[in-house]
Amino acid sequence: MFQLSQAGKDKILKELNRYEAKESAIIPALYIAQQENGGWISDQVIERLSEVMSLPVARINEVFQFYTMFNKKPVGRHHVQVCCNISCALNGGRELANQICKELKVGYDEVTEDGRFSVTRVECLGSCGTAPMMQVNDKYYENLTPESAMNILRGLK
Amino acid sequence: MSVVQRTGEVRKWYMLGILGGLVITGQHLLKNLFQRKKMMTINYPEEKYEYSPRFKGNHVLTVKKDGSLRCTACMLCATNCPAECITIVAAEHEDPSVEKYPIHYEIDILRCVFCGFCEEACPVDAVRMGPEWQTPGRSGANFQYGIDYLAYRPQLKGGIQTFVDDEERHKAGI
Amino acid sequence: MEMKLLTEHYHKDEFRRLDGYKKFGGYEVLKKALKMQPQQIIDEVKASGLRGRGGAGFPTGTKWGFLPKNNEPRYLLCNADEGEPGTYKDRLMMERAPHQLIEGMIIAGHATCSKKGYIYIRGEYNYIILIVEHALEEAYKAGLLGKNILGSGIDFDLDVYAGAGAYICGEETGMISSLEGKKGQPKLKPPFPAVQGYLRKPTIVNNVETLAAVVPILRDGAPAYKKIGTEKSPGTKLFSLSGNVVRPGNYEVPLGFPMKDLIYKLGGGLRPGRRLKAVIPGGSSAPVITAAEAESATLDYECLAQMGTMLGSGAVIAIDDSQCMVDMLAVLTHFYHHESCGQCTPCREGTGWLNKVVHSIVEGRGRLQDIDLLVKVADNMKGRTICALSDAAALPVLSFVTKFRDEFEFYVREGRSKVKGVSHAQVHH
Amino acid sequence: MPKCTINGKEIEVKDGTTIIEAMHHHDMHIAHYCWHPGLSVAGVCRLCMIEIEGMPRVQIACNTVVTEGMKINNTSQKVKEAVKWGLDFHLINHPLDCPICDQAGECGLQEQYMEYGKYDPEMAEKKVKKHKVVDLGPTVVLDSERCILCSRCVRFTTEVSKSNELGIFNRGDRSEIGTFEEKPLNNKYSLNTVDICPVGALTSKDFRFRQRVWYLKDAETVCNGCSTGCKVQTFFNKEGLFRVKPVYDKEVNGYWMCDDGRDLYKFVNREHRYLKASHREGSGWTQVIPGAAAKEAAAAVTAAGDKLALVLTGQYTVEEYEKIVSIFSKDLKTKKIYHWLNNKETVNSFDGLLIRGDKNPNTKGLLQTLQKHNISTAWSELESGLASGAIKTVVVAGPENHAFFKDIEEKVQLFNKAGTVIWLQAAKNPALEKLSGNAWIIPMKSYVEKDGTFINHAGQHRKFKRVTTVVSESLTLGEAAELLAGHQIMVKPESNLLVEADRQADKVTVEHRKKNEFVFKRGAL
Repeated sequence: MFQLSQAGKDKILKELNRYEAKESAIIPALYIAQQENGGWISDQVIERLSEVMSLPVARINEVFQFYTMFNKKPVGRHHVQVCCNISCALNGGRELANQICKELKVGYDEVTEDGRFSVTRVECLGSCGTAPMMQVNDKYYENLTPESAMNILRGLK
Repeated sequence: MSVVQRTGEVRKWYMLGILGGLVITGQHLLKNLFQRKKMMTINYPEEKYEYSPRFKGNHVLTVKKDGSLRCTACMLCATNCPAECITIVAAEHEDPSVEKYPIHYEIDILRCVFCGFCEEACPVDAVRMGPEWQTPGRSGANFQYGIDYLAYRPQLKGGIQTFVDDEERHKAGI
Repeated sequence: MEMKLLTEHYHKDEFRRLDGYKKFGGYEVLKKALKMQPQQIIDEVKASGLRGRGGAGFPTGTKWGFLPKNNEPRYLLCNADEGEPGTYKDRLMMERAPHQLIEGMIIAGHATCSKKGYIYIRGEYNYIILIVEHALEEAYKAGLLGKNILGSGIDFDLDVYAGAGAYICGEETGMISSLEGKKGQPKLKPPFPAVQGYLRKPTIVNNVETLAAVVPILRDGAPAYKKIGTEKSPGTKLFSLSGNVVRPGNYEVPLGFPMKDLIYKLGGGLRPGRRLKAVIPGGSSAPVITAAEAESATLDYECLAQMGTMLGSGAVIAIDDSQCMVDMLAVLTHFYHHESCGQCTPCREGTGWLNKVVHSIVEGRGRLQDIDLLVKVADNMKGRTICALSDAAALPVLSFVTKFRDEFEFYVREGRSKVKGVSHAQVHH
Repeated sequence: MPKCTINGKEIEVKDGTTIIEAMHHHDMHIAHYCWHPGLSVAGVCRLCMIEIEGMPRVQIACNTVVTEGMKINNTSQKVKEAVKWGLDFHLINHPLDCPICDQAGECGLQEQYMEYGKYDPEMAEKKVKKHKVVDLGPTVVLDSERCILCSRCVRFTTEVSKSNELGIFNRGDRSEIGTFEEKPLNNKYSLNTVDICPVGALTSKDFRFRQRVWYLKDAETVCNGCSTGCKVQTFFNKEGLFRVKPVYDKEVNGYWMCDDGRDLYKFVNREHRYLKASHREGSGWTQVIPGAAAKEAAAAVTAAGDKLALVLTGQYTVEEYEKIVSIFSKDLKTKKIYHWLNNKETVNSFDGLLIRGDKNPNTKGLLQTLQKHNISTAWSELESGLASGAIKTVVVAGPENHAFFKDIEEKVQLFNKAGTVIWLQAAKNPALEKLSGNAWIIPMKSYVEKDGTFINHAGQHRKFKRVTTVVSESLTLGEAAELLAGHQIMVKPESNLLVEADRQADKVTVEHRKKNEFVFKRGAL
């Protein structure tokens, strides 16, 4: 059963007063909840948020399902997102993604057995000049080759 | 059809016609007596005539691979039926991929005019008209064919499957 | 060559901080602007001919002039949801000079008489959000934001809002929806945001670069700004060069700059042994142009419009001759299919349809009539929806298919790429 | 008041009217799915395309306000092409399971396809798979594949019922309507979402799979569920009534009605009705034909003299009240006419939209009639009369819709004190078996079987026409009053089953014939 921590609740209440519209706090609140729930958002999280924010659960769920940065499934400790959009694709982004999957022995949108990694292909992350690139959790890694990418990933525990 | 009534003198020459008819009958009688193989008639009901498999006789409800009815109870056959001889009661199936199925499907075969519209209207090839045509029965109730008779009567040997496999089509997303 | 109006001090680390920014003349223009009347600023911006740098190229001064003349509270939103594939200029600007943006926003806020502004940054730019938030803190401490800015009696509050990963939030009404805490679905126009935007109040939405460009305009005056660039497209612009070039990066050049100079001189040309095949001149939504067209193209709104494409956000993507256009189109259709918000039917279903058809070609199941079908579907998606995403999805398809039809036909007939000689099915999952 | 020209016809409209509203008011046809006059504008189906002179691109009619001198056209080739493709985009991922879809026959997609269809399918790819048969709540089932995401139902729950259960989740062509697990679609107005769904995505659990719509005829009447008096449409055939839908009425119910009102067709059907009158004398019940029973009972009534009392519920029409009250007060000379009010506590409650606490459609009408005849009585008088023996014969016009009369059993015990009870009742109620002494139960006609007027809470006269005949031998309250007073009556030929087709000016039938030939053929009674 997911429960928001007191600090998280306080943060959400702060966000509720930060913007003119109460609903504006949904996205920040989802970020806070996602962090507390280990990188993804379950139905229970939505319910808790609905209680804390006193907003209809359908409105929160709508927002949650719409944005790609909220994970609908559990992710690894290091959520590897490889850009496969045009500039990266021109520089081998997709091959890089395939290579990472092969080396980590996972499929896309799956978590490795030890729970360390999950790999997903994403759309443009605004790093087109330094393609190919990947984002691990919040951090950008740019100008990658399959080897350098794997070196970085091996360094992450 | 109308009866031609001849008038005048010609009416008196009926005897000629009768005699001519008797000659033909006699010819057939003799032929049949001596050449039994060329006889036009058969000894029904001991012998039965083989109809073409496409003959539109009694209805058959086809079944899926697992033996359940193909019919989805869309009622298009009942809507299309000019004799209004089909009664269907639909119900919700537990399996959401089937969704709707008939719990009651009845054809009043005595009202049926064997036009084949039901067969044509059916979108899932669930009702067909088979080669059987003999419909003897002792009381009126015997002519209300229900699902048990239409789909699983002994002659059908566990039901007839059609060639279209809609489940595979469904999986393929067509 | 490069003309560094905005990016002059970007290479200096101290420029990111308030004291460093002030050292190079930062917030001097603000002091000047706060003494001006709002209408004066609007007139100045109008006179400079500044056009929106986000993609549509709408004249900024005119946009500000649309605000109704009443006392309703107004909002100034900065669109930093940089999602257009190929574009990464806003990221650079916020990373290197957050105070430039803040200064521009305060001036714009004064010009539009708004008391509250938001910077909507895409959620993926996590570290940028931290930089901007830090800069805002500095500005508040220095009295540059909040009540009574620098003793002028003008109030302006600025806040950051983080998006959460949706391309459509880069569309102004989509961004407003997102800021209101809804799904980022664009809103019907009319009413336009300038009349009823954020929380149904008059709202101005501008790109990061547009707002930052207000600073040099007021510093040097509109006539000086207008001298730069071409007559109809004055000023400088940041171009994000990416793709198969040796030195990709952001280059600030005056508008009207020849495209071939950008690619060959600034970008260092293509990799050895490669020839240019095509260029997408304004982010993935802009129709592609061939190498021959790119030779004569200049980077301004008019020339590119004449060529049937657009300047867009200024993301120049160079594609060399080792790339298969069918494969690239499949990347783009997948992107638009993934990003369609699902509101209007032609876009919701059309992007999916285009994606499926292109992928069936890539996987070798294509039929020759599919190529015409792509054109037909794309044609009927254009201009039929609330926002421009369906146009953005349709235009690349139309241009790729018409300009590189031989590659598509080859792929359909042979089941493999004309350029690479293999099927790309594996690369796409 | 700007003037505009639509398809060559000049029209003057109010300020701020959108083109689609203007066309709607002037009965001009325009294809649309997401626009609904009772909801906000969404502008997402992109089907209401129009061409405005001077504009290069086609525009949507639902979000374009009419301006002076606008020249609008929705019949040009350009518009038709746009609608054709718009419709095709709707259909490429639509499952086309019309045979098992309840909406078939009244489906927006089918109707528009007849006019704007491409008839040349080009979609050769796999369709998007979504959830089917999703249980949204106690009343509604969702089929996401059929959904065209017009968002009408979502807007209904946010704007009208304000219950916010529904949402559109995910994005792009993966979007689906849905509820959140813990909060199903469960409000008093949930079935309106089924009505406004232009396709078969939302289906009513009650009506699901029971009939194909082309087997049904429809006719308008007034809901007798509460004192709001919503204008409704009943759907029926020879087997009985199958569903009730709201009809637009500006003054009373707008476009909506409540879920309780939709259940009111049930007690009208034969299986819930008294088909024969029952008479109890001594121990057992005997079945009699209604008219004969009333004549028999007349002897008891006329003999009662001043020991006769009449109890009325607020569920009959004004005309019936007028008849029965005047007969009882003039011919039978009794002033003992009482009003049986079922729920005194909640009678004035109101939920803010439609549902009122007074569950009788015609309380006002009854009170007005009694006032007109100068009858003012209190319920306590009846009780004391029964106790003291001043009342020996009671005629009870029982509640038609007895779901809200929780106290029937109690009242039966009360009236049993009189010795002779003549209970006039349409729907079966087990409590009536407890009637003792000399008792008659005489079947009445229900509200769909008679013409009449209800006066609703606001004093509006809600006239309605007979819809159909379910129990042909049953009586109206007026007929029963005549017979009980010993008068002879002629049964009017209208209530004869055989001439059914002649009445109602065949308006419904002709409309149906235009819409679907099968209704004409099969729906005739």
